[in-house]
Amino acid sequence: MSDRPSRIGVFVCHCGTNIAGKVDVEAVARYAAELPGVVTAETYQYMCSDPGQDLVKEQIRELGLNRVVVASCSPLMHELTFRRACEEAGLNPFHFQMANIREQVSWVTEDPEEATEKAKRAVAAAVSRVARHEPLHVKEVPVLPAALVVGAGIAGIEAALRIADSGKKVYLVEREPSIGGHMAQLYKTFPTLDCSA
Amino acid sequence: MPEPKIVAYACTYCSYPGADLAGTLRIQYSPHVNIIRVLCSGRVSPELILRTFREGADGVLVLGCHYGDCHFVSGNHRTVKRVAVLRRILEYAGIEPERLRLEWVSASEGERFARIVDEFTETIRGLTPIEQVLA
Amino acid sequence: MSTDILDFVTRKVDTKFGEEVTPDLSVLRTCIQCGTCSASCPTAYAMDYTPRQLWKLIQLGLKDEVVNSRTFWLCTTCKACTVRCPRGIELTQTMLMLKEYAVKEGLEVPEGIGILRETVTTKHNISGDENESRLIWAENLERRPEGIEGKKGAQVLYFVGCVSAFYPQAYSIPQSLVQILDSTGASFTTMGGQEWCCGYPLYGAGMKDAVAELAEHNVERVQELGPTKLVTTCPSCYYTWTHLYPEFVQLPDELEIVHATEYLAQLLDEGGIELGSVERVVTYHDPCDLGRKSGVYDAPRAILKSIPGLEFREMPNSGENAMCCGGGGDVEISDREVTGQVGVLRMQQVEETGASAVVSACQQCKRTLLTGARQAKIRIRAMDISELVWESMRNAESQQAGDMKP
Amino acid sequence: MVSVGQHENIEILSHSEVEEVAGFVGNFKIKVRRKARYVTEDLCTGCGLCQEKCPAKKILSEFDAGLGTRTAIYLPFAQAIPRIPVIDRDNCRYFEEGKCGICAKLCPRGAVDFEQEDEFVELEVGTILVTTGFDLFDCSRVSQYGYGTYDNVLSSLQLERLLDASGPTRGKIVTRDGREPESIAIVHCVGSRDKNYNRHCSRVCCMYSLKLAHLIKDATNAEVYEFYIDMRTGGKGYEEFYERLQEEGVIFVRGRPAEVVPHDGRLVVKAEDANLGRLLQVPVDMVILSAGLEPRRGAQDVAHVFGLSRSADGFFLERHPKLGPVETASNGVFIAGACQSPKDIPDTVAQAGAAAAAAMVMMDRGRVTLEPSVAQANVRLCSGCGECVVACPYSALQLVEGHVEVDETLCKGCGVCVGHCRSKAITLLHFTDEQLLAEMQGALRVLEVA
Repeated sequence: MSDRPSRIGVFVCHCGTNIAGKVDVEAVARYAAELPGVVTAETYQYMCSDPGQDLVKEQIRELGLNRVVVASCSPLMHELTFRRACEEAGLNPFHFQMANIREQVSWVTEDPEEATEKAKRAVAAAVSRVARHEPLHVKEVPVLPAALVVGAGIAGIEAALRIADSGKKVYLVEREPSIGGHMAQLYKTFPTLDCSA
Repeated sequence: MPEPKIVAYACTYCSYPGADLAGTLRIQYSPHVNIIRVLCSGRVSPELILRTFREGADGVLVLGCHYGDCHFVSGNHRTVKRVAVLRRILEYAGIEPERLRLEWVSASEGERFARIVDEFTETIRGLTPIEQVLA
Repeated sequence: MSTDILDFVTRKVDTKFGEEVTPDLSVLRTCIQCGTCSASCPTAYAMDYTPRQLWKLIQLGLKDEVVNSRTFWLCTTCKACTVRCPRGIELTQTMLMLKEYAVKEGLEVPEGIGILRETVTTKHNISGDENESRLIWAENLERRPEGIEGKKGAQVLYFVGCVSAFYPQAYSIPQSLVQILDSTGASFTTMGGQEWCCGYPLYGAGMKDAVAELAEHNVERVQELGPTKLVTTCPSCYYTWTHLYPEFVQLPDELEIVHATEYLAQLLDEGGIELGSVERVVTYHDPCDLGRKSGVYDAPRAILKSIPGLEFREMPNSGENAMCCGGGGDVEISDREVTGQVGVLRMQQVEETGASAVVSACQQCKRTLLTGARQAKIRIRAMDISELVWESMRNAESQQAGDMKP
Repeated sequence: MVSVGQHENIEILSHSEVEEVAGFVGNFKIKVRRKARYVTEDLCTGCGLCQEKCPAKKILSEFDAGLGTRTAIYLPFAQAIPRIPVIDRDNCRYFEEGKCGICAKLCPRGAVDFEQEDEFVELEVGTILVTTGFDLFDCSRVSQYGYGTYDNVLSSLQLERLLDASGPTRGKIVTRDGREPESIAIVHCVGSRDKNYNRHCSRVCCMYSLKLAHLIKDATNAEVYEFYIDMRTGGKGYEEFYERLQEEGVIFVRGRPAEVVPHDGRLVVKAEDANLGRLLQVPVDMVILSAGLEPRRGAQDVAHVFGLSRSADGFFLERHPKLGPVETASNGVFIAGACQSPKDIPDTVAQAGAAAAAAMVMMDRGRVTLEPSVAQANVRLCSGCGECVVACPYSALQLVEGHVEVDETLCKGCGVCVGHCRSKAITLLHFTDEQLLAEMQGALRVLEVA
């Protein structure tokens, strides 16, 4: 647990009209500003864009934020983007939390008011959680310079050749007695109408 | 009657992307569900579920990968047993067991995710708000 | 016509009609106009719009074209289109709903269809004969089985059906089955004059609402008699009892409903009947109501394969791909000529197998195919599987008698 | 193909299957089953003598799609790589009857070894590429087209084999009784775009059907009919090729055939020409069914071994359709080709290149970061019950002196142990009880505010 009190910044993304077309992002930001520990809450057109990320970094530095919440798309899409931004501004990347108000709110909710309420809940959840985030450090592991390619049809052969050409070891595993896959059975192939083997 | 409060714990490799897909496909569903991401449905401890009810959730959904499809091999097998036992405990405590539901949603099942949420919301609407039950 | 087109261009598509005439308009909207339905349809050649075109008209909300078309009145409800539709559209059901719509809205319907309701609801059968004379076929039996009519407590109730009861061409079907039942010592009976039309012809003519009364009557009679098994030789009666009645009435829990082919196949399996040699080459025509619509394909084939001396040859169009005889869906009432022509086509397919007889498991198929054979001057017998089984059983008897002689 | 066989950095393990994948991105440990070939690879020179003398000659050749025959000890096809035959146990007289063994007697190198057993090899790799391809739809499932019933109803793959100069007819298109067909129908969308089989469009059939029509025109004087629902020719030069086929005189019918029936020694294709609204019965000598592509049988098992998900159509699921088309939910495992979705050769090659590049980026960097969310045990709280040890799917936990210990290199952070621990002795970093409770409370409290 961090010993300093939380100074949380909330950044609500319009995503063009993807979010703002349904969710009242300004209302969400005003609401977020009132949540415990929140120092600032702002909205921006495209939070994932360079100026959007710059805004986050700037606020971290200027306001001394120690926690960041971005309310935008799915974390599966941009969590890494914003973790990196936090890190660049000197914050531990795990002092960040994302609220998914696009895939799980604006795109799936008919009524704008209900969508706005749901977005507020998502932001409140993220704010509440991020206050309890602890600094973590990613582990790095070495990557062996060898690849396993499973299936030696067109795709497997092509991928194996490319990787092997770059000087790495490739194990090409094929279930059948010969490589070639379906391709070997084809006579002439489109569009060049030449033989396939 | 106030709108139902529902919390869905969704695993990160199947159900959470399944919920995202519902969005990508623009499938509209009931807005009363709050999705919380966990790495695997096996992470959802009995205590977490009970606490969720105590904090005022009218219903709890636990969403994981289909059998055999669990990214964490057999994490979801554990969840099945746990939820079954918990439902019995809930019933014993005078809380309708249908407030807790375990469902499998894969990353490609956006439609299924939305349908489950809608159905579950309807079920919960038919029950007394949990605050009155626990009061 | 051209003004219609202009009208359509400026008009918003009215989906109300489409919603009323198909089980799920959103599914019908997924039609990709591939024409599999039309090419699968035995009567499409006689339709003004092919089935495929009809779906497009419904999609566009062009109600007048649809309801004034004779397409759906020529649907034999054989379901070939539905099982093959790549989009899984309930096409046969839509055809039926179009008939229902036309009847309900009081639109012009083919002449015979108008009379049908009157006949069935007042006379309780499709022929208009006195219902009391339902067992007329039993009069020619060598021995009229005891308790053939209304015997309480009989285990098996044979539901004869209108066509077998009133159309001489089909008399031999109930005659055969009753003699089979009698010779196996089964405890059986019929409802006699108390049997009412099952209601299928009304259902097929868009008057599903009128089926309820018939269903209630027939089920009440069943409850009075208390059988555990109801056997039909008519696949349409079978379909109606198994698929439609549950919508209207509560069937007795203990009642098992089987088609004669299933009953006979089971008897054979249990060694309950002995078959004698029938030296003949036959093919089998799957009735639509028994095959595609009820999923009974194996029982009749199992019977045919167990008759000694019989050579069974499949037609290319068999099983799920069987072609309708043309006699379904009340098309015979709407346009007798179309039924006749389809019957001829089917008999030509029979002829290509080199069989000397076509066996079916439906009195209507038998009638249609017989008529087709006559029209096309094809010298091939059309017979019901019950008749063939009875023939085979008698042969067994006489062969045994022959063996006994010194 | 040849360059693969000769590449110094590629080791081909044919007739082999991956049984187990352990470890994690950067350092996967792979267990491969090398199925017994009954021919010692190091000794065989590929001379082919064994194959020549094998007495079992009537086995239908898989490579020729059942149109040709092969022996029991066989090379799948002339250019096979590796050029080492394999014995098909189920059809070999030695295995069936315990005698014969002619191949073993004749082999100048003594390479035939009936005693050979499956072997296992262990590999260590940094990345994995799954390129397991597709299965061709089994046309006999669409019974109304008569594949498997009528001699001259062939699958598209069978026609490929007929066309091949080294195929069963030496490149001649002939009916089963040896006649040159006067007319041929090609039926599109067999097993594709059909709720009864596969809903998806197989994407390659329109173009390969056009190609086949062209090759038929080249090789015969036959009239060619193409029955299609929609002609899908998206791609560079594809529409132009369609136009060329139209010019060549192929007859295009927009209508999906209802059935194929024999008549007068020929086959009749029944369809509605949907443009005309007219019912057609086209007599032909040969029907070619353009079979669709479907997920491989066993795709479920492959998915399980490599930790992949599958989309509703059964093909492997990419991490994101636009942003991660070759990545998967499993870090370090990539997919390419028709195992991801049906695609043609140019697209397959492109995707394979992309997957190779993605894997190479990882290997070139030489390091990969892992999420720090792993389990941590609190020795003081642990009761030593061992429930978590049993529950852990990765064997990352063990009891040491009555207390649980976490091996962080094995832990993948699923948190099953946390869900299982009754004494709250295990914490999952970044998904702690406190954090999840706080998130849940945040989500619920607001409801009251609102």
